[in-house]
Amino acid sequence: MLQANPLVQIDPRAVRAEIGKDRLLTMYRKMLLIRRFEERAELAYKSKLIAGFLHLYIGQEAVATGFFDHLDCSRDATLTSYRCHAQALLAGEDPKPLMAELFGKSTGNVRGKGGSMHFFSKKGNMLGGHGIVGGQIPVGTGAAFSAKYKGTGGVSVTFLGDGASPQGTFHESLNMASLWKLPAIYVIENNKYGMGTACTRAVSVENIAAAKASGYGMKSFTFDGLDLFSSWKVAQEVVAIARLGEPVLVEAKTYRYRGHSVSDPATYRTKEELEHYKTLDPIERIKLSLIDAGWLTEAGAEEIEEQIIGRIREALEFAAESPEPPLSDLYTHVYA
Amino acid sequence: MLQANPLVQIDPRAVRAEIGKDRLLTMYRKMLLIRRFEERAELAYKSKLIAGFLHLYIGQEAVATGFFDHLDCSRDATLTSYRCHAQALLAGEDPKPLMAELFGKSTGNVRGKGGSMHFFSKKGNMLGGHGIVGGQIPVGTGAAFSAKYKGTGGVSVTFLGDGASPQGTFHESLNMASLWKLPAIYVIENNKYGMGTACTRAVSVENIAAAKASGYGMKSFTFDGLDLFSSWKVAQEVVAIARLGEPVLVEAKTYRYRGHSVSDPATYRTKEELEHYKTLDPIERIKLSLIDAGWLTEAGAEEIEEQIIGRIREALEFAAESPEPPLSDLYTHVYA
Amino acid sequence: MSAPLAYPLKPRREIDSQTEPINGHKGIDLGDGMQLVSVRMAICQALFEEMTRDETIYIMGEEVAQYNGAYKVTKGLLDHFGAKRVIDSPITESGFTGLAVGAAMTGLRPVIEFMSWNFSFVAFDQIISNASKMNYMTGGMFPIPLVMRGPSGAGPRVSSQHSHAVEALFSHFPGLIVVSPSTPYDAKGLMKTALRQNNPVCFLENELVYNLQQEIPTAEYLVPFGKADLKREGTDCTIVAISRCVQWALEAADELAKIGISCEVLDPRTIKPLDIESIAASVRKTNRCVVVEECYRTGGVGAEIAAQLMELCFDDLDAPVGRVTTTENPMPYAANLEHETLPKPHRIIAAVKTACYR
Amino acid sequence: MSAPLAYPLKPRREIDSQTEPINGHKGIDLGDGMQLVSVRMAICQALFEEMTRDETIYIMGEEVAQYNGAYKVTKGLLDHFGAKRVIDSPITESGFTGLAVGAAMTGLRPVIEFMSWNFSFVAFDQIISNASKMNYMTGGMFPIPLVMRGPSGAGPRVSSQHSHAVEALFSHFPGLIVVSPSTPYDAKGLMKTALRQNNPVCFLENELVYNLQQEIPTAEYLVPFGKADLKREGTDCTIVAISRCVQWALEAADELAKIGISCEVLDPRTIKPLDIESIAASVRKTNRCVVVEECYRTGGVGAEIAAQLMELCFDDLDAPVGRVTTTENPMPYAANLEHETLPKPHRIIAAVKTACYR
Ligand SMILES: Cc1ncc(C[n+]2csc(CCOP(=O)(O)OP(=O)(O)O)c2C)c(N)n1
Ligand SMILES: Cc1ncc(C[n+]2csc(CCOP(=O)(O)OP(=O)(O)O)c2C)c(N)n1
Ligand SMILES: [Mg+2]
Ligand SMILES: [Mg+2]
Repeated sequence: MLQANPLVQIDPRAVRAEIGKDRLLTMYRKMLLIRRFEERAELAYKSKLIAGFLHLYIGQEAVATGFFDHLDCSRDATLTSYRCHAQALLAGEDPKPLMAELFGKSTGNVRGKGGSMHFFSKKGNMLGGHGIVGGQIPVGTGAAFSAKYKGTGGVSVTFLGDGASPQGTFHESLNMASLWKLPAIYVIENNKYGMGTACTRAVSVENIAAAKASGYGMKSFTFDGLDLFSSWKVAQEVVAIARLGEPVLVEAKTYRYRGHSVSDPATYRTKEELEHYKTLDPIERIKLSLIDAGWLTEAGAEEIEEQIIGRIREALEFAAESPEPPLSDLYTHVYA
Repeated sequence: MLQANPLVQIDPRAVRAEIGKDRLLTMYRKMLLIRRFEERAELAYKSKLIAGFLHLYIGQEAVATGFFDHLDCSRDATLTSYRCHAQALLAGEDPKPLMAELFGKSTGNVRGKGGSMHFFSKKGNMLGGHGIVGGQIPVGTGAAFSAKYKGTGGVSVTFLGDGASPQGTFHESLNMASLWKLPAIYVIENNKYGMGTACTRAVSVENIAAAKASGYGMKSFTFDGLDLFSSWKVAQEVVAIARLGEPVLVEAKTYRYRGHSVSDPATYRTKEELEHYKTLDPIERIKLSLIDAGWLTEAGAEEIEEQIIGRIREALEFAAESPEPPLSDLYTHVYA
Repeated sequence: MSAPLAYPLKPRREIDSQTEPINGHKGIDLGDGMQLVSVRMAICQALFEEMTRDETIYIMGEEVAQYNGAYKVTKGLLDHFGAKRVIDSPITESGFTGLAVGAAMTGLRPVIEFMSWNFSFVAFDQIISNASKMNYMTGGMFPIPLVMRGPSGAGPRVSSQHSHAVEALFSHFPGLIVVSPSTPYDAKGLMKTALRQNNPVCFLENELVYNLQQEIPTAEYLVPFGKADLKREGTDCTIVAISRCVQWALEAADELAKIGISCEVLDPRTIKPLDIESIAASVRKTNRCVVVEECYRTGGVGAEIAAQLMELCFDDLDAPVGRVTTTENPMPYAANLEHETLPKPHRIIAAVKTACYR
Repeated sequence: MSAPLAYPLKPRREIDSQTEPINGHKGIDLGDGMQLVSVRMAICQALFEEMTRDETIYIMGEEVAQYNGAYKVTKGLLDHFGAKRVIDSPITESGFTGLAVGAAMTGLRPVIEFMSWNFSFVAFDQIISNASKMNYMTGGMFPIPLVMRGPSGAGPRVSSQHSHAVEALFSHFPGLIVVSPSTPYDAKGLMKTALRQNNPVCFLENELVYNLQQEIPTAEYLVPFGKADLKREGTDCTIVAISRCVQWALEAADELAKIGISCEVLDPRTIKPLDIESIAASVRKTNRCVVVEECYRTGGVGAEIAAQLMELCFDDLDAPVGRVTTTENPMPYAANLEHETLPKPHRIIAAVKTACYR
């Protein structure tokens, strides 16, 4: 059992050894892919190639990455808010259609109909990409219900923000999951803010998962979401619990380096705060740990970087060259 | 401080002494008035003088009665679900317009526009009478917000059913009340069922208030709702807490003797269960306690009974003789 | 348009509480391949047949299982299909609607019951933002086969928070199908169609129609979406009536016949898709139209039909399209006020007379 | 109907991010009793003036205080009125809407901001079951002085869950007032009226109109509910346009003038109550009408106006009432698809031509 006081405490070296070289390198690549994908998307937004809302996951990559590593996307479902790029990539979607989606092209992940907030993956069981705060929580509960109904052994992992946790759907979902013993995992990604509102001004308790879980007779875990090892270790435990048919509530203490969306200057927080969290960059730390373990060299890191940049460049080209959807698409898919 | 384990424990004789003869007799009269009002309404319903839904509070009278005894209806607000007859009487409404409302007459409490589910009291600050399960909970929170905003020193007491507690509005309200330190009291009347669904099949924890309160950093109390002394004592404490600007969550373990509404045969529960709870009748127990204290004689009880029956009879006559609303009332009050 | 009056609404026998079968889905066998059922039984039968055929269908809602449904529409389903597939839910409409959306995205075909459609307002966001848009916003990746059902319209004397008819409300939103059956035959056939297609369906029943009885075939049949049904033939005025209002329209038509006004009564059966062609065809014959519905007047179904008829029958209409609706006030409790609020026969008669300049 | 073009929409100066005052409520003084304001500033000014006048007004919503509003409409209000009256709420629309209903019942006059009206769907039950019915179902005992405001209609490229125009949706329900201003002058005057009456008001702003600028009086004025405003005079066709669509209608009218079609542009300003008399008077002159709105077509405001015009102007209409609306699909993200979905000038021009048989 993990020790929690209030954060789950892990031994990074032991966890690193448990993960092993290949798996850790894979996760590192994935986090970097997410980061670079979003950084380039941000630039493309500023060049007006992308429009609407663009919410970046930069800084939070370790949370989803640690969880997805324990999931079997052929039967485990995932979903999240509008801050959804990472999940789609982790669920196995190629950067090309995702970038094309941001560009509003016919080759996009959802044919140019959703944009940044609505990434999905059919093959990877990633159920979105949801724009209404709290709206995805019962949907994720439904995926867990399905898994139990069909006896697939699958679980669902529903990600939500700290700001979403006061929303009624959260409470309704926890009650159903607990009542019916659904294999449902709820991960609160507490990045300290819901838009410009500090979590402490919106949620009346500090440790959300710890405080709420007992209200539903559920287990809870709280961890350092900037640390991939903690994320991975907690995910390992909670996925196992959920597979046995028990819902779990999890809180990741994390941070977003960007504003709420690309158009938010984030003047509600101090430079010092941001700088402090930047020293804890989840990707940088894993890189150092890989080097420390002798599993990666600076040159190797450079090579990975280039490969990833190459993939993103291809994605940008693909997106730029793809055609807009035909106007005939307007009415397709209104009904199935 | 009250001791709770899991129910608040009180010394009935001590509480009786604290309440005193006059106050206890007054509460006894009120409970009996509520009971007889509803029994006669039930008969009138069966004679088709009343229609629509009719949800009776019979069995639960001690809960609201104990609470109202500590309230100053000129500044303290109350509200509840459709099971609202008792609250309107306790807030000071006369049985006549209330019965006329049930009859759908122009002299009714709300001019024949609401019926059984929508009793209100302007002078008594009783804010309804709400038909949507959970719908009244934020409204009660608003009344507490008002009291604080205006600095009246008032509190709000929002009653809700066990079945309403999973509804999202409950959770949203508790968070706001706790965050903003509103003088709000929430009383869950756990009568073991939401319609035909046993509470255990709808709510994933047994002691709702105790389990949920800590999720909001709130105090909670659970008590025997069939016992007026417990109700009164808990109300005394929580009203004092709320007046100091802190929300409280309360659960009354109670029971309704009738079906969910007059048209529900209540086949989902056993005769034995019903009989058991009937031996704990809150009104009967207070009568015995009054007699035991020497504050009431059988003859005195008879006299009270007759007075109350008299008032109800007058109310029935008033209702029967009152005219239907004029058709011109159809469009009045659509807008203020 | 199907042939009128194929199955009479005045059946040879009457079902009452004595003769009503224990299992809600079983009709009373009349021989000749016919059975007698109420609307309630017809819906239950459709659920029963489709749940038997398709294991991915489950039904969830408040009181649907052990209590057999607040209005007994799901009677016997728990006994037959078990607690895995017939599930009592907590009173969290938003929660179980969203749960159904998630289940629909992952291979199930949920049926949810709103004990009354009034309570769907609590779940409004899940219906609009999630169910109605999912297929579109995923470019067809995640269709939502979901049936949301329950009574809509005013129950008897249940006043303002419990009396909404929601046809107009939900048909405003692309992505939703809106079904409003008025007879046992239609209710069964439409429900079966609903359970075999892949869109979110608002299946709007009516408490005061549940007991309406009809002789219907025992053999399987479906009723397609988007096909109006002729409930009565006539020549002077087309009455388009929805759900419970069909009975009121037929009553009004009987009365009007006595003063020489012959009314055609059309039941669109599905409000979205709406069979405006059949309505227009009838209006081209009668040159007059009155729409009768339980929605409010402003932005009701009648407004939409009037607007479309203006486009399709501009030169055929001899009078403005009449609209008989719930009056523009929340439903009051008093009996006389409720009576005036509803689109009852006396108001239909007056509107048809106006349309006929009589 | 007020005089057309009393205050030109092409002001003498332009406010930009440099010149925009720190306090959202302050206009740029132009002398002569006139000031230059944007729609955003006009609304803020109305809030500021009324909050100054009436201590029972508070404003609550997500980001309205410290962030000055997601769209900066409440800029400066926290600084001036303090945290007691300008309150950031958690993301619980149902909760704070219900809270406002309770506050309104107990002597306050709440203003709540939906960061976007799309999020009001989460609060739908509180708006419909509580706010809209309370005064009626209490026989007038508890009126609800409540202003619910925020942007409605499609933001730029924000796709399906964020792009609803809710005029038709909320005007369906008796008990609600629905306001849709299109200019700074109207926005200020209508907001002040909203804050002085005792009904729940859905005050529907539009993100893409917030920056529209106009010279308006510095002296206090109110704009009454239920009075349409003539935005352009014309003789051949009446265009009824709502909110953002007013600008598109004016653009279309300019184009149409070039081919000899003279359009009258009417802005109803409040959708409920609706000034159908002014619309009908205009149609009696032009004999043609096109309604332009951002709601969906089915059951949109256009349907209601068409149905009412049929009743009032049956013999005056030379063509069916045209409806230019958001097309019948959830809003797609792609730029070209979004463009086709919205009721933009090219579609208005086409509809007017059709109405004029050109
Ligand atoms: C119901 C609803 N209300 C408001 C919004 C506007 N909004 C979008 S994101 C957001 C903040 C959410 O914060 P949090 O849940 O902490 O997630 P984060 O953005 O930090 O990942 C708000 C208020 C919305 N999309 N839906
Ligand atoms: C949102 C909503 N859903 C469903 C209903 C139907 N309904 C009315 S009362 C009730 C049960 C409520 O139970 P509980 O909260 O325990 O209160 P009690 O009746 O026991 O006092 C239900 C399901 C409703 N009125 N509103
Ligand atoms: Mg956050
Ligand atoms: Mg109960």
